[in-house]
Amino acid sequence: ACGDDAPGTSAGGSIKIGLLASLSGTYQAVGTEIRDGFQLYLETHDGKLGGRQVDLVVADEGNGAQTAVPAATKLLKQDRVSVLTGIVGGGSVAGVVPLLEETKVPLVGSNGRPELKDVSRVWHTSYLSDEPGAAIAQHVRDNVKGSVYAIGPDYQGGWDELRGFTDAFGKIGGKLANADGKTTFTPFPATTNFTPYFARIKASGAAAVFTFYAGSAAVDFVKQYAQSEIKDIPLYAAGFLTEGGVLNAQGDAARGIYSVLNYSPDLDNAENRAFVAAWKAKHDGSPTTYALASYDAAAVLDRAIGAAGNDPTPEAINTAIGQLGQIASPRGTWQFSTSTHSPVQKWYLRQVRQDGRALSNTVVGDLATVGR
Amino acid sequence: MRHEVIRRARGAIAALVLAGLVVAPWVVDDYTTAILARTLALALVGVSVALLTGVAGLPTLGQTAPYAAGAYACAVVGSRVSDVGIVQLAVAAGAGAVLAALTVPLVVHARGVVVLMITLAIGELAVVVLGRWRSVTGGTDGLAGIAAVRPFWGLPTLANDQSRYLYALVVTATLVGAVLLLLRTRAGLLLRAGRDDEARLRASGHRVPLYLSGAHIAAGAIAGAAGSLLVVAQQYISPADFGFDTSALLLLGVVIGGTASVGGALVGAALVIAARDWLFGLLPGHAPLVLGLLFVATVYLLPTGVNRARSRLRPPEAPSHQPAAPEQAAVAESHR
Amino acid sequence: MAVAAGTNRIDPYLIPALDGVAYGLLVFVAASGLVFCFGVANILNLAHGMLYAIGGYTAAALLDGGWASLALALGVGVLTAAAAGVLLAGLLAPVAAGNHLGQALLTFGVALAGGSLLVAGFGPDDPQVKVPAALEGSVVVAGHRYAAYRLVFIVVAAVIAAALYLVVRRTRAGMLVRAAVDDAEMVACLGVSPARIRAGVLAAAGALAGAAGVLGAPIIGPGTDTADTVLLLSLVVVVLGGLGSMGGTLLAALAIGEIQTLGVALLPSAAPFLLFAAMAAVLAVRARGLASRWRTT
Amino acid sequence: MLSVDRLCAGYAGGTVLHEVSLRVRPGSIQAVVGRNGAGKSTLVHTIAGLVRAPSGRIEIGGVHLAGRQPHRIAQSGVGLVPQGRRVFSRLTVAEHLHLAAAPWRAPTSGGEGWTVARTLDLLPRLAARLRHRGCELSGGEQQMLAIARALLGQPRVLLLDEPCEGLSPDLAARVRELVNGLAADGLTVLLVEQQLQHAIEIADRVAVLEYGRVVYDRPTAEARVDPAPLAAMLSVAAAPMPPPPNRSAPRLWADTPTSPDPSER
Amino acid sequence: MTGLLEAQGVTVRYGSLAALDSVDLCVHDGQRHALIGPNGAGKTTLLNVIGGSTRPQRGTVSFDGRNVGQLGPAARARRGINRIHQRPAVFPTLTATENIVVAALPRVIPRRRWWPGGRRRIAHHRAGTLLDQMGLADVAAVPAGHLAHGQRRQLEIAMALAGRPRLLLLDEPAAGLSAIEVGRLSEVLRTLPRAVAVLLVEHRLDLVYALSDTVTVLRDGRTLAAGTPDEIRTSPLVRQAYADGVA
Ligand SMILES: Nc1ncnc2c1ncn2[C@@H]1O[C@H](COP(=O)(O)OP(=O)(O)OP(=O)(O)O)[C@@H](O)[C@H]1O
Ligand SMILES: Nc1ncnc2c1ncn2[C@@H]1O[C@H](COP(=O)(O)OP(=O)(O)OP(=O)(O)O)[C@@H](O)[C@H]1O
Ligand SMILES: [Mg+2]
Ligand SMILES: [Mg+2]
Repeated sequence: ACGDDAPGTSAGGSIKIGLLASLSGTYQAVGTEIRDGFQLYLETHDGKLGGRQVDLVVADEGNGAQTAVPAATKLLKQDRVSVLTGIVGGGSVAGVVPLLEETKVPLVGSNGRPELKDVSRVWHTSYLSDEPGAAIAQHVRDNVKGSVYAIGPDYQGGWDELRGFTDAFGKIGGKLANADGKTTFTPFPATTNFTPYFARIKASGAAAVFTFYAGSAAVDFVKQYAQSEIKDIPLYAAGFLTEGGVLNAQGDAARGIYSVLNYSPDLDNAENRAFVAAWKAKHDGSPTTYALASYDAAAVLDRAIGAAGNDPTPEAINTAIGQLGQIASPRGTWQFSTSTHSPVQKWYLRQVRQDGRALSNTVVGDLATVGR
Repeated sequence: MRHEVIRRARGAIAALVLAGLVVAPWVVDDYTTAILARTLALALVGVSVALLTGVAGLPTLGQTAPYAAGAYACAVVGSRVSDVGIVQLAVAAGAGAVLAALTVPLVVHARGVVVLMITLAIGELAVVVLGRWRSVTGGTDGLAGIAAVRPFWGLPTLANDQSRYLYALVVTATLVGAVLLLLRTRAGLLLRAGRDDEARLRASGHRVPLYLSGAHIAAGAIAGAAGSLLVVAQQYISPADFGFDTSALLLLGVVIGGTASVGGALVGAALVIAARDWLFGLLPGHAPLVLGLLFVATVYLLPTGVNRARSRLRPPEAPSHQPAAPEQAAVAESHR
Repeated sequence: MAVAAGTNRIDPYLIPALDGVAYGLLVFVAASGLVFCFGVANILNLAHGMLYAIGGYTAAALLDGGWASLALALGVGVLTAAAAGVLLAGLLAPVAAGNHLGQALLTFGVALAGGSLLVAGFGPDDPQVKVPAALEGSVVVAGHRYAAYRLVFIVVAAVIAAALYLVVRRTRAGMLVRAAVDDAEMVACLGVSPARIRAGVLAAAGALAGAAGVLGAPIIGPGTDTADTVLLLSLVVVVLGGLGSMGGTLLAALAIGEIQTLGVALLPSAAPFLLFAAMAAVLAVRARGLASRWRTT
Repeated sequence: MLSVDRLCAGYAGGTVLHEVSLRVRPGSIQAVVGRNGAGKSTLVHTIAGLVRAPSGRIEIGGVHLAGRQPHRIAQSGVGLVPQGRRVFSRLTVAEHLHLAAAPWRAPTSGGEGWTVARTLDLLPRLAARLRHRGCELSGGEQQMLAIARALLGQPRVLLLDEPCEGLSPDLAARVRELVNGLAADGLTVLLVEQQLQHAIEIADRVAVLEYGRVVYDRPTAEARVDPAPLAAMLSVAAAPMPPPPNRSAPRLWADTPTSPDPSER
Repeated sequence: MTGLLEAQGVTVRYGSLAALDSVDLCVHDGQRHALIGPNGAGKTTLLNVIGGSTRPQRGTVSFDGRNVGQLGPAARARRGINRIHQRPAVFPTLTATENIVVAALPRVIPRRRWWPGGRRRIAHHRAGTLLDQMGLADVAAVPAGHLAHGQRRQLEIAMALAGRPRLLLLDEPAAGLSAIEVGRLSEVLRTLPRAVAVLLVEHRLDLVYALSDTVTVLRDGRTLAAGTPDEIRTSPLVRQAYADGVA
């Protein structure tokens, strides 16, 4: 009902950008990475995107939609930002989308990406949940002699991640070891004790395991796996199983795990060297894919706002994003898919190995380039 | 007479608040209006929680179940059958009532903290079902793109925050008024009596389980109606809206409002929920800390509301010759 | 292997069954603080999970894989958590004894605030917990490899259960605590300060939770939502166990352990429902039983 | 010994006691009678510290007690037998006794201290119920337990709020003898009693409380000589009063055949 | 003729202890039946069995010719068995008036069923008269939890009367009442309609002898004697029972 000035852009050629991420609760680790990634880009580009001073408004996504929606409402309806970015949970994104429709503001998400009917205003610099699995399927097929056991957490993310693998794996003639040929899903986040599942895996006689977990569940899974009777069965995972802080908590238990991801700190290209250097200058430890995605979101906005002309309205920015084409990034160049508005990018096979004192995810090979 | 004064003051405050709520959408910005609308829905659930916890003496963490039932029923009806608010409201209330009726056998015989745990289980199970019944609920990512409602046949749809808020306000006010009237009748008296001393109520010939079942179903209906308000206010619902933390916050809000008073519960629940939503936007990363400190503070600021020993989940053991209430008997068991 | 599994149906369920026992006992240990605080002394302490987390983070900070560090962590964890308990008792002073909802409000607030302070202090990532190497490995049970550390809890739980039972039933202190539940004023008229009793109770409960936190860290490790997980499990155990009966509580804990492991192994499709469905059913049936004993109309 | 001076007390609802003053000499029994709701229990509770006293003094052996915590007051030697028993429902009789027993507290009254054994052979019925929990006792048994609990605390001042309620006549008589004997041992007793006869039977002074005010406070000797005013005040038939108590030799264990017929007393 | 209430061979055991050992009791219409005995004799337990809150291991209870053994307290109350408890049981947060209204409601038949609040008005009227009778008029608006011990007992008696009982179970109604209130109580009991039968448990024997027409003496869960007040008063057996009750 109040001030109808053009949202976001204000006199001093500055632009208002809203960042929504879990800064408290279960996903705090990821949320902070996402915030830091975006801020790192701003700091390394003297606070400007597309030549405009950025006024970054941060809000807390909390544990999911029930807190994300009101926070997003504040960003969109009170602060009237002209772009929204961040958002950890797919559910949160789903909850925010109606608001985007209502306020006609684009979202450049840097993590969660649910199934969406209409993506006209939704862009993601991360990936579609089913892509990691699809990317690693061929490699597993080639290198595993025997059937593979698929297990994952029982929520949308888990379903998608594992569907990605099982579909692709099945297409190329791979066989699942699961009793009924269907993926085993464990209650999430309730499951803290995985040993009963390990017993089933043992019984199934699988030659390898493919899984996806993140956060505490990932720690529990890996530590218990290493102590269980199937500790010698090779473990393949969507990268998040050993990504970021969890790797430290897992310690030696994680040694040797294979994971597929769109990024690894030891990638050898100019952007990445710059990015990692800048990151290490500010934070201890290496950057994660979460931070990278957010960093790229900033990069995307940098170019889009620049291209949107001297009145970068939300609409203008949205159209500009659609015309960016190739984007150079620490993960290697990628571009937005025209159908899904998420990256068409290359995926890497990584293994947890000793690197100096610490363990780290070392790239051991390139996998397919995925994206529709 | 002191009580008289207090009652008058309460009445005046209530009137002021109501007036404030009516004019709110024209003085505050869209964000606040939207938040208020959403808060009204949750406050209405708070009322149903108070009805059970404070009046009937069945402390509950499970009102999110009928709340969810109402919300999803409303969403389904809204997208497949009718966009008329009254219809959706009726369906939602019905769904809530049915769910409550189904869970009656679980709760009527239990008391105190046992009810708390049973209802908690019911709530959690509801969330699990919502997450997995994807064909209807859209799974853990929830249902989006629900069509805007029109309050009544022939009226325009509620397109903006103001109208949605006013709709929520009218519905809430009506239902709360109905509850207040209900409590003035014999029903309210008997419920309070049952909470005081159930065995005595039986000894004078009352069918206590019957009353409790009635209260439980009524509360379910209210929660269901609140569910449809949430759909209107938020145009998106997901299992996360009905999780444990929601029911916990509602219960605490009701406690702050003074369990036995419906008005208090309304305000308490509204304050707690609003505080949470507001803090997550305002103090990214520190919301839980501040919220926690606020809770601690209220205990000291509202001694009358909170510190009444009445709201105990485990009443002192009855004297030898009154039959012990189930839970006390449970204690007795454990002490054999 | 598939054949082997085929020939022997029980075999794949052996480890889950054993693990159910170990896990159940771990849950009992984690809950013991609340068993005493709520079950026996009737003080509803929703900050129990936070007290446990204090222990957990202490372990993460101090453990370096040596036995000495384990002892040190245990000492520090117990003391800190006990101190936190006393602090809680101080905060609880204005809340009437037996006013559970008031207690819930305050302790939940403390839990929220304390929890986020812990995370702020130790960072959002789950820290690493290094137990002594001897416990790190795994032992072979009936031809299956099994995490050694989990077996430790069979001992710990037995000790705690016995100690609790003796203290509550046999000692004057235990009697005072129980008496204060019935009628705090009359306890005061016997010359004992109810406030003191309350402080003592919460200190003890804190100590138990702290110890559990340190010992449980390698399995239910410290993290952003450890507190909630532990609190929920503990509440379930305490209430299911019949509020304060040590035997009942142990049984409840074991039942939960088996449900979470053997139950999951037997019917995985029902896994997400098992725990709460079972709890609701048991509680409701028991309530109905008691109700019919004193005969509702 | 126990002196209450211009004591006012009450509840949120309003003041109940208005400037109540009493003075109880060591080794004497002060009876307090009055209609239901007159404020007798409130007086007892205020002395015990369970009800706050906004104004007035409460002294025991010259020590000012008003405003102290109940447990402090108890520690300074005040024992309470509350109205309505208030035994601990979850504790067994044995546990009650174990809890109440304070052997370390020197027997402050002249006689030997109270031990569990001594209380049990005073109230033999309890001995047969040691394993029962408080909530499993009959009304009278609970009353006995409440008395035993108070005695075991080795009190110097004993507050009895209708200690004979629910006791069979003979047992009631025995309890009165007991109280009489305790006074002989030097204990200071404040006895709230409904039946005037019984009060007079053992008390040295009797006070009448009416709407929270002391309207009568005289030695029982006077009442025996001329019961009329007292009887009128309580609107009971002025029955012949019992003889003065014989304090010299407490007849605690002398078995007195008493009959269930009061008209024979 | 058969009695209004017939209890036969009622046995209640708590572990080894027999609180009641095959006790028979018969109360006729309009009878004033007293139940006395030393402490722990089983009086209250017997009332509990009749009232339905304790289920006997053996024995039958029939009321008005029908076996009520399977019914709970509420059902029996609706059939006309009302009681007061040895320890006054009232609704602490309800005012004295409301307490009586609640107790009266189950047996109120409104003249015009469809009239809203009809029952309530009748019950209120009944409450007013009862409060006057029991001399509680000036605390009518006080929450029962704020009443003095004796006042609560009076209130519960009023509640029991409000339920229009056909059999009134009184567990030590005079305990803790001051002389005046005892007088008032006996007046109320004396003026009860003859249709109402009373089963009175009391230690104030003067009252028992004054009010009852039949007396049953219990001891250690057994019926020791039964008869008219005069027989009991002079029976040495009873005397002995009480004396032993002490030792
Ligand atoms: N907790 C309370 N809150 C408010 N008022 C109370 C409370 N307890 C007692 N009163 C009031 O104080 C007055 C005195 O009560 P008290 O119990 O002292 O009377 P009493 O002389 O002991 O009566 P009785 O002989 O029946 O025990 C009564 O009018 C009662 O209504
Ligand atoms: N729930 C119970 N568990 C165990 N024993 C009990 C229980 N209830 C009563 N008793 C025992 O049964 C006996 C009879 O109790 P009851 O209350 O009927 O006695 P009473 O005649 O009412 O005595 P009083 O005159 O003291 O009230 C008592 O010895 C008591 O200890
Ligand atoms: Mg009194
Ligand atoms: Mg009795």
